[in-house]
Amino acid sequence: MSITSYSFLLFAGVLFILYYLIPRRFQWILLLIASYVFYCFSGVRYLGYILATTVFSYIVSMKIWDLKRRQDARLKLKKDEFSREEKKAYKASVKKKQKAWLVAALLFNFGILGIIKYGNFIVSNVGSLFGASGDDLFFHLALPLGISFYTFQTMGYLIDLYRGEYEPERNFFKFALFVSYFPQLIQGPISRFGSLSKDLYTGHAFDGRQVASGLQRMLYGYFKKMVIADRIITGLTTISGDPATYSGTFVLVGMIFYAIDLYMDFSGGIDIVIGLSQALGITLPENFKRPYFSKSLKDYWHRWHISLCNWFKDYLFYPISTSPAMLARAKKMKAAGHEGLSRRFTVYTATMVVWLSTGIWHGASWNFVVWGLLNGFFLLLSQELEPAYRRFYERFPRLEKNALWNAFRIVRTFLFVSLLCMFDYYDSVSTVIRSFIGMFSSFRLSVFWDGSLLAIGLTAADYWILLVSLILVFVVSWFQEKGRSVRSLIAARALPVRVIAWYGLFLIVILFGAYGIGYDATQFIYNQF
Amino acid sequence: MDTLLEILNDLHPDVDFETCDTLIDDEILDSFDIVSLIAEINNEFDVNISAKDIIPENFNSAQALWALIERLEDEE
Amino acid sequence: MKAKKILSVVVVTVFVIGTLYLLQRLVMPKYMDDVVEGNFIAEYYNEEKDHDVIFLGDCEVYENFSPLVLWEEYGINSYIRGSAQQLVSQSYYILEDTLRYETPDVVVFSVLAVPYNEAPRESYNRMTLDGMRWSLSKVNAIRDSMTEEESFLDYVFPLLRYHSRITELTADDFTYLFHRDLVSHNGYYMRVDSLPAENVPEGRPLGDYTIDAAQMEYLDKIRTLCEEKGIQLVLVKAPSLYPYWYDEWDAQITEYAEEHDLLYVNLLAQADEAGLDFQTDTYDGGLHLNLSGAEKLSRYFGAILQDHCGLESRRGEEALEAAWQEKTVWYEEDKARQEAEIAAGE
Amino acid sequence: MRKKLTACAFALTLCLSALIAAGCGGDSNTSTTGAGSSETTAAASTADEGFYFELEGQKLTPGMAQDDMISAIGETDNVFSAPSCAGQGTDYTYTYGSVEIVTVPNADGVNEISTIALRDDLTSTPEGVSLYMTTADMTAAYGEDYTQSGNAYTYVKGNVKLSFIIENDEITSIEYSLATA
Repeated sequence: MSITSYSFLLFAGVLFILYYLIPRRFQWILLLIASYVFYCFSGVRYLGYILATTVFSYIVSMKIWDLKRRQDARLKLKKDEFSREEKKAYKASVKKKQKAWLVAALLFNFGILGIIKYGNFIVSNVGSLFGASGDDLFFHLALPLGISFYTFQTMGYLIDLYRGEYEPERNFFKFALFVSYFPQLIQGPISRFGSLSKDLYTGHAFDGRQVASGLQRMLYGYFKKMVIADRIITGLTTISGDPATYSGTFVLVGMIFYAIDLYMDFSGGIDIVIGLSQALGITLPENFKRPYFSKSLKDYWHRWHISLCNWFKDYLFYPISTSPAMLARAKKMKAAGHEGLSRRFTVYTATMVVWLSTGIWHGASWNFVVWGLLNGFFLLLSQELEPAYRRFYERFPRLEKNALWNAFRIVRTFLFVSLLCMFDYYDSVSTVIRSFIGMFSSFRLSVFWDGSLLAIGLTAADYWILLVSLILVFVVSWFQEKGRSVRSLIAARALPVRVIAWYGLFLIVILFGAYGIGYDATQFIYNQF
Repeated sequence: MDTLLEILNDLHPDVDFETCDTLIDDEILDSFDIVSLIAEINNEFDVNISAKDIIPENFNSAQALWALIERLEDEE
Repeated sequence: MKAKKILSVVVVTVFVIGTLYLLQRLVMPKYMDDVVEGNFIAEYYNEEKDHDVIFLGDCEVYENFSPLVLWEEYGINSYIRGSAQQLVSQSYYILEDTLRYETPDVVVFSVLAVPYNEAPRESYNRMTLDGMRWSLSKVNAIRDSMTEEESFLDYVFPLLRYHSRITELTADDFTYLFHRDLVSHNGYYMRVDSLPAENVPEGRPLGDYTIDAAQMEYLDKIRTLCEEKGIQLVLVKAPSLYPYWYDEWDAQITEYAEEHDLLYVNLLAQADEAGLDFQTDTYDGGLHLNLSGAEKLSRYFGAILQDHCGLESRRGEEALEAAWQEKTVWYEEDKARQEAEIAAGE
Repeated sequence: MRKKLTACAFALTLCLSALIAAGCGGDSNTSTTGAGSSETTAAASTADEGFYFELEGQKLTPGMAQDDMISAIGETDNVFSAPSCAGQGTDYTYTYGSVEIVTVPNADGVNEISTIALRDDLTSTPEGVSLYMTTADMTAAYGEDYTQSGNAYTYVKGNVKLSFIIENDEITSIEYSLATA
């Protein structure tokens, strides 16, 4: 069920009405049922995967908790008998058992994900390593909806539990809701149990302002997705589908269009998901903070797909970089006189592992591997250049506040990020490299006025609609960036203004949305992750 | 505490660590800084700050961080 | 205070519904300049509904029979409820729809679509279904003939289907916002140009000539409904050379007609008797008749209708005479206009 | 645990680096062979894709654009055009001697070949079957892997359907069409 389909709106509408009709203590049960109904729409045969993850993770969470409970009871009982050393040893032994369970869950959940998502990729590549032709080795498994999202969310929960951050959810069905809460299945965000659980399980009374605000957010999301992303994608597929014809300047156009499409599609979808949740009284974490206003790559990764980045930071980057083994090795290097190496060792290793994983998370292909590694590489490079930057700003102290300079940094970062996204846009690494070179070698400015742009499936009207819509999104983002909100500006106005503003946006979506027959129903780019 | 402040000042000479208590909230320390910091602390004080301790409350100010180090030393 | 609130809610609601309605009318195709066939189904509702004969079917009815000739020669007051690629199921529901307004003596159904069984196409569905007034028949017609990509909601709110036309509006869309000009002659689509039939391909052998059971079922539903209402059902095969009409199909239809005691007229087989000349009487090389062909055919078929169905001439009925007087004027006008266009073209 | 995790991470990195090396190697291999080889593979793959018919030494297959067909085998005088009702495109029937080719508009309004039919026994399929041969001739050329419905025997290869109609053990029709239609 696509998020822009009538059936999704009908589904959400029915859920919404029922949600506020039934007693509040049953609301979470309705959400659970709705989530599973939603899941069934994507294919009943996928139900097994999410159920397996839910059941096994539940068992592990109970085991980890049980071990902790017994440990506490025993420590209390033998408070006087245990020496400090004995206590420590006992605690360590319990921890070890907990760890065993956690590792089992890790292997199980990531195992499922790995086989389904990466099996094909690994088999074909290993095959080619041994000289097999590859074709006969392929096996195809369709991706269950949201598997990357729920697997990561569930694993985050188990790791937090292992770290003793909170008590587990003992009600299996409540836990199942945490795993399967349907708006998140579509494309995240990846929530943490601590913040989401309260909202999920406690009932919510109808709050007109929350609901209105949620619906407005959804509408804005539909605007971004249907008017901009789904429109621009026509031109995109033309360019990427035939890189030989659409080379040179078209590569630049495609690169920028793709960056726009990616953001509008993904963040628009997230707006819909967060808005729908808000209308149900549930707060989800923000996933974007106007990433294209970033002044550097590092800044960008603090603003794009935040929930995933945080996941990798909390559960991969820090554990690796602060592991005793890594620290010990760094120490040894320092003792041997390699001060610089010692300082870099932990950060570099962890960064590259994280970015390799982030790349792989995005998809089973070399494009993403290269994309991830390049991101890691450039992040580390700019880290190395940090002192140079600092000296630069010491020399030109006024530049840091200079609007023009900052605009340059923003544009530079945007172009750089768009460039990296080409690995996602084109189907193979070699095409990316070839297109990239062609962008400079056969650049023709005339493409912009000789009508070539009208040959990629977008009409003049499309370009006007895109231009106006992008200006609208830009203005809204600009206000947000300045800490203000267009929404509250509208809310402060008289009723006719409010009606015209929101109804106007609704009409824009209805009239200018690229939906229905004649437009291919496009799937979320992030759906299949 | 002085050693800690020294480490912090090495990292960001431009920040007044004695008074600042929004090191994380204001994004003064990023993840790279935190990891270098943990490595340095591990060197100087011989305590292991593990991933689960990396939460804003522990890293927002030098005092908080010092309290964490003392607590971890105590546990050792 | 409360009154003010209620007032503002009312005003906002009216404003929203009003603008949506206007926009919907604006973006819906007008079918005036070309593809006038899109207006046929809706035009019926403006008629005085007192017909003796109703024709049902696709272009094989609306391009081949002229109700004016039937009136002038035989005093038969008829109307063609035809539309482009009208599916058999759609014919059935249009019959249901028609029966909400009147009960004719005779229903003439063109059988080509029964064995031909073309896949539904969105553009044709729209032409046939958008023109229907809302009723249970329309709902069922939509549900039965929708393609997989279509959705029911798009019929309820055509704005959702046609929204993308907002960037392609023409003057016609504003001119015909609230009305349409008459385009048919009691459902007949007049063409005066001519193109001789040449190179018409023979039918290729088929693996299986059996008519699809689901198609026959709808034919049977049409028959049953007519029977219930005391309407005589007449089946016809129009004299179109293409698509090819297989003898095997003809045999099955003939058998069905005999079984249910219906009149089945294969006008293709009787084209010579009707005096049709495929060098001059068709405008598209043998697919459809032009005016000259349609008038010949109507004269021929009218006699059959009169003989077999015992229809009495209604010439002389004052109201009818007056109505047809008006229709004749428009008929001649249309004919003259088209002839002038052709002359100008040459 | 930490130690193990680190070790795992390293192992993972190593494995993946190896894979990258392997993958990139493979990649560069294909790219060095260049455009020449890719063309041959493209030709081979169309032949692989499904049945085709040969006329005047040119391959014709359902789904081919009408314009491509005409530029390949030339015009013919024997054309029948059948405009659909209400201006929804035109079907064309081209007759080239013993062969009848029908083109219909696709979703984008471009005419494509929908069927290729053999009208007499003066021509045969590339596999050597022509009208009025027997069932045995057909199976000898195409095997037993057909589906039967009524008198029609249908073979599917790639996206092309090849149908024979056999009456009294005599092939009366040979027709190529798209398997999806």
